[in-house]
Amino acid sequence: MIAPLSSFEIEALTLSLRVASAALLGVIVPAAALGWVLARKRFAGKWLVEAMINLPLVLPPVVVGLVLLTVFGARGPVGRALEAMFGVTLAFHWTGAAVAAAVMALPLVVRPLRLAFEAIDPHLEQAAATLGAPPWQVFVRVSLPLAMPGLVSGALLGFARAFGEFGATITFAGAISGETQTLPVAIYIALQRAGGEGAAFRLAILSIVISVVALFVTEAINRRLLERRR
Amino acid sequence: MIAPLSSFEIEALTLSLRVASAALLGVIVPAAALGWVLARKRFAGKWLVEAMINLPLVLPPVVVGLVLLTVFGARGPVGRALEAMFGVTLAFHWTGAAVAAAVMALPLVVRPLRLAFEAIDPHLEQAAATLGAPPWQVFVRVSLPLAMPGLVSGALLGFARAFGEFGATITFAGAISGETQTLPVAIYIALQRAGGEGAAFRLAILSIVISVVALFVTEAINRRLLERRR
Amino acid sequence: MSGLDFRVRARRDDFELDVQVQAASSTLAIVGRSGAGKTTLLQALAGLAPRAEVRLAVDGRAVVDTATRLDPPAHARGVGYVFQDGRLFPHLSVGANVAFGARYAAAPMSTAEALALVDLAGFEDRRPRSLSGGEARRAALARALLPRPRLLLLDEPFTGLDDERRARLTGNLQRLRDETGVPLILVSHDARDVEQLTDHVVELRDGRVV
Amino acid sequence: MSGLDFRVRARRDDFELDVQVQAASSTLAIVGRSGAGKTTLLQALAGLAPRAEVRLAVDGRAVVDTATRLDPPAHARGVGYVFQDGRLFPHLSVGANVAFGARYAAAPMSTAEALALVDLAGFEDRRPRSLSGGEARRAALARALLPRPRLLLLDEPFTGLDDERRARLTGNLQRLRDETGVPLILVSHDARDVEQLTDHVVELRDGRVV
Amino acid sequence: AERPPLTVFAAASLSDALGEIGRAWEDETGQAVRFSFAASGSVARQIEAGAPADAVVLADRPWMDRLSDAGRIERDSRIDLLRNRLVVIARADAPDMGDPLSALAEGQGRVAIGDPDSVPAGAYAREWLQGRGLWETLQPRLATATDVRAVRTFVQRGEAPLGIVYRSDAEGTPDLRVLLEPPAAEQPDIVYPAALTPKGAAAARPFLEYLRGPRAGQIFRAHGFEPVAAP
Ligand SMILES: Nc1ncnc2c1ncn2[C@@H]1O[C@H](COP(=O)(O)OP(=O)(O)OP(=O)(O)O)[C@@H](O)[C@H]1O
Ligand SMILES: Nc1ncnc2c1ncn2[C@@H]1O[C@H](COP(=O)(O)OP(=O)(O)OP(=O)(O)O)[C@@H](O)[C@H]1O
Ligand code: MOO
Ligand SMILES: [Mg+2]
Ligand SMILES: [Mg+2]
Repeated sequence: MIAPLSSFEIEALTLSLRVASAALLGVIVPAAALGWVLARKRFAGKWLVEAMINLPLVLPPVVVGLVLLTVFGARGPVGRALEAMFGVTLAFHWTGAAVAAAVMALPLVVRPLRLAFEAIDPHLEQAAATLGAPPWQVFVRVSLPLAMPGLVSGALLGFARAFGEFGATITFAGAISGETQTLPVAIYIALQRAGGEGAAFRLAILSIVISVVALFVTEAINRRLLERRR
Repeated sequence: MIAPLSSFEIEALTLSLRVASAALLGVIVPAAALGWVLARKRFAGKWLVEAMINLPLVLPPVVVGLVLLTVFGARGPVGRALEAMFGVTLAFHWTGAAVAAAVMALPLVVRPLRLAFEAIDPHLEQAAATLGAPPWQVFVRVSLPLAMPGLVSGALLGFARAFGEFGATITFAGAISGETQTLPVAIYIALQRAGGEGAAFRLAILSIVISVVALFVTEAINRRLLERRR
Repeated sequence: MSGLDFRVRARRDDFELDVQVQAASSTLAIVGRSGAGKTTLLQALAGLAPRAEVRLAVDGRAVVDTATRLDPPAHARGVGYVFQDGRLFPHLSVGANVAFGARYAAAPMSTAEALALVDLAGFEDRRPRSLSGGEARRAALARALLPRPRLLLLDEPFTGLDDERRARLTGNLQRLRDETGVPLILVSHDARDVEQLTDHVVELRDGRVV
Repeated sequence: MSGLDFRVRARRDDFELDVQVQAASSTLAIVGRSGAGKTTLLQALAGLAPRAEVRLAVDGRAVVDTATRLDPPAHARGVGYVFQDGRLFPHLSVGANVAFGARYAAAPMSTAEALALVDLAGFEDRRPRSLSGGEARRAALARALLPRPRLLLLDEPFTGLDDERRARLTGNLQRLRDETGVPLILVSHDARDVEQLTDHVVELRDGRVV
Repeated sequence: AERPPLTVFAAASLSDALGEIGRAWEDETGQAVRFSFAASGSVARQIEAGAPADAVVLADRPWMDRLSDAGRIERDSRIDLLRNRLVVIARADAPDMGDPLSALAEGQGRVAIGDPDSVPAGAYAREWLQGRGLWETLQPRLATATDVRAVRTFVQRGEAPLGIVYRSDAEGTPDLRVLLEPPAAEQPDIVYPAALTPKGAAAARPFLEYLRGPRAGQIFRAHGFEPVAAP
């Protein structure tokens, strides 16, 4: 059990880290914007935006993968455009796994951010305005820093979900060893083999270790943020 | 597409609603307690508690289902005890689907609650104490109402996840029609059939409708909560 | 044996408070410059400063003595506190704020009674956010008065009020004090309030009595 | 042509404000009982009351006239505001709070300069939460002074301060006013401050000038 | 007296055929049958963990061997129920190619197959490709999936021009067509085993017999399976 990692395991691990990090990076800025808009604005299609964001949570991941395939696949409208314009292919590519993970993670990143923005005392933003800060600066210098705990929470949930995602990934990106075979996919595959329990167990432990590390990091950041305000 | 629902579809839908509601009900009180403890207390095993709560997010759902099967199954230690003492069987029973959904939803319910508790001005709790309220009363009359937006957010995420859960459910509770074949499980099985896309599509639409309803309800509650404070 | 007798030692990072007061009177004023430690002192007395060393006797009865483990938590001290910064509960109406302590008190006032004392009759259904600065401060005062605490700590309860209303409030408080004999400790910068409500003045500077 | 000239109409649910002032002086005091509408007036002038009707001219120059669409948002009005309730940014140090407006101002003071004006030299690295009530209020005053606004609104900036410090602060503010000629509107209940800092007094009652 | 319902755990690819057979059985006997479908590996683990099944049908032998070794099935009840065949599929609008695999080996694009280590159909596809001497060439161009459903989807959506699945998986999908069915000599020995669990040893025996009967055989065949004749 404490045997060194096989090259296959290392491959799955680094791929998973890459996929989850890319997903989180890609998702965090739009999520912050969405969280802010949902917390502060009222507009006609708000419920639709909310519904779109949360769909990946309600639908089985396999269905999300199918939708992605229909839209971003080689014959899908967006997929075709991406291919033609940038020569980018998502399906069977680690970037595709990252897109799937990002979509699945999005609702989990947006919610805590929205909650954090809603909790901000609007008086503080008013104070910033009377000091001359235009709205964008108020957002960057006051709202966003005050929403930091939400950002951290959202990032943790999002990273964890991206790291653990499996249903949408296999459907959209396949299970190609070294390219799209993330840790969870590898675990699933091992479990489908009679006698694959040992391998699955080792991979699961790897997942757990990563998640514990991510937790530690977030806890440390969180504690700092809270202490600053006390 | 607008044909009336078949009895099979109605069965899957009501079962899913029952499972998700039971999961949410079962999870909400422990989640509030955990959220509060994690927000307010420092103790030795805190990281372990955090790690346990978040594991279902990081591990592939199938693994979570297997763990549940090992522990709560008819041959598992807890499963055997439950059976012997209370005559309760979880595995392959709708209650088992609810347990699986609850476990998967837990991290999503705890986080926003924790965030909301952390955002409460401790001065308000101090004020309640000087008015004679013992800690439990402070929690019920001040902390919890102030954390309401977090509770609502957590409940929404948790319900959605519970409603959409599939990997852990099919592994722990099986896919027994009318007993454990929830909407997502039915979608999965429909997709396994050659030519099952149409059926899967109808079921997916059903899922989406439910999630939109859930969103509307939460939005309405949320707006009320926020307006009260303005 | 009437009077207030306390010794408080507390730290807030760099700031150190060490205060001993023995007063025959049970109404006491604390004065002192901004940052002298007045709020820190009240918090320790109310049980809100976890690591403070506190000994407190009111009218001869020991209420707190952290050295002997007589250290009731804030909610069990029967010490009322009007905070310098209001702290109304944002999720409750003004009426519910004021009535908050009723169920823990032996003989609370009615909400209407408490609101009348601070000139806020009819404000029951208002939201805290809709109050003006002075109204909020008065509501906080009513909230602290309602449970009839056995010791009342007032941290600048009358700031931001016009002279006329200020006089009315101190008058009301004076009457309450005379009727019920509730001991009180008042932090204020206004000589008139201090004179009218208290018999003994303690000045703090840099955390010590001068 | 020096002076303050404004007309403000604003509603807050049941409360209605309708105030017209023409003062030859550019330093003005607003007095009035708690709840008279003083804060509501300042908020409308600062651009923080979305649906208010406001006309404001400072020294003959029109700053706001909502009727003609001259309605710059709060950040573009150049109107500084010391809020009745502090509102320091909890995530920034005292120094960063005070320096917040520097980058939007044409000729801001240095942080040290602003802190010195309110007797808080050396407080740069402190966290807002660690300040006493009076210290926080002074820091908020320094923060509003630093960008040298073209109009300064002060909502009870000196409450809770001892007489000595109060005198020092009003003195500093008086000097600043005399040197820079910054127009200011002061809400206060203290006759001394009002007299020392302003030339014209307006009394509000129930949202109207009396 | 009404007999209590039977519970059958089966590989997901059988859901259509078994569903139909179940209804036929109910019509004939009045006894209800409930199914629970999942991937073969999952079904086998569920049986190990004490699932309340009366009978099991899996898509490959090793898992059934394991259940047998563990004593979770009635050994004497085990039968080979069905056979299946590999086919090469493409989209319905794909042009004919003489030998699609050779054409592919020279051209470009991917071949979708099940993951050979975990999906039985994938393992058989590898076996067949190795026999044809194409495995080495095609390996970098494989689109591996974790179940047959995904293989089908990849072909349907045009992600991979070709896929290798069981004939039963190609049946009933109008947007796919079979380009090639390798000759019997090249076909691997694909078998679906079935067995009774100790719980169902008595009660479910007639149903297992029924699965081997003419009515069931007809339905299985309609879905692309080949019933194995009773010995
Ligand atoms: N974390 C800290 N680090 C350093 N000094 C602190 C800290 N917390 C509080 N202090 C200082 O303790 C002193 C006493 O604060 P306290 O709130 O008791 O003053 P106060 O007498 O109530 O003043 P005010 O009249 O302004 O409310 C202040 O000078 C404050 O700056
Ligand atoms: N939502 C509301 N509904 C009813 N009345 C309101 C609402 N919001 C504000 N008011 C009232 O408007 C009045 C003016 O408030 P404002 O804050 O301007 O008073 P103020 O003169 O600044 O008083 P203070 O000196 O106490 O700060 C107050 O009586 C307040 O209760
Ligand atoms: O439910 Mo899943 O999240 O990937 O199977
Ligand atoms: Mg103080
Ligand atoms: Mg006011």
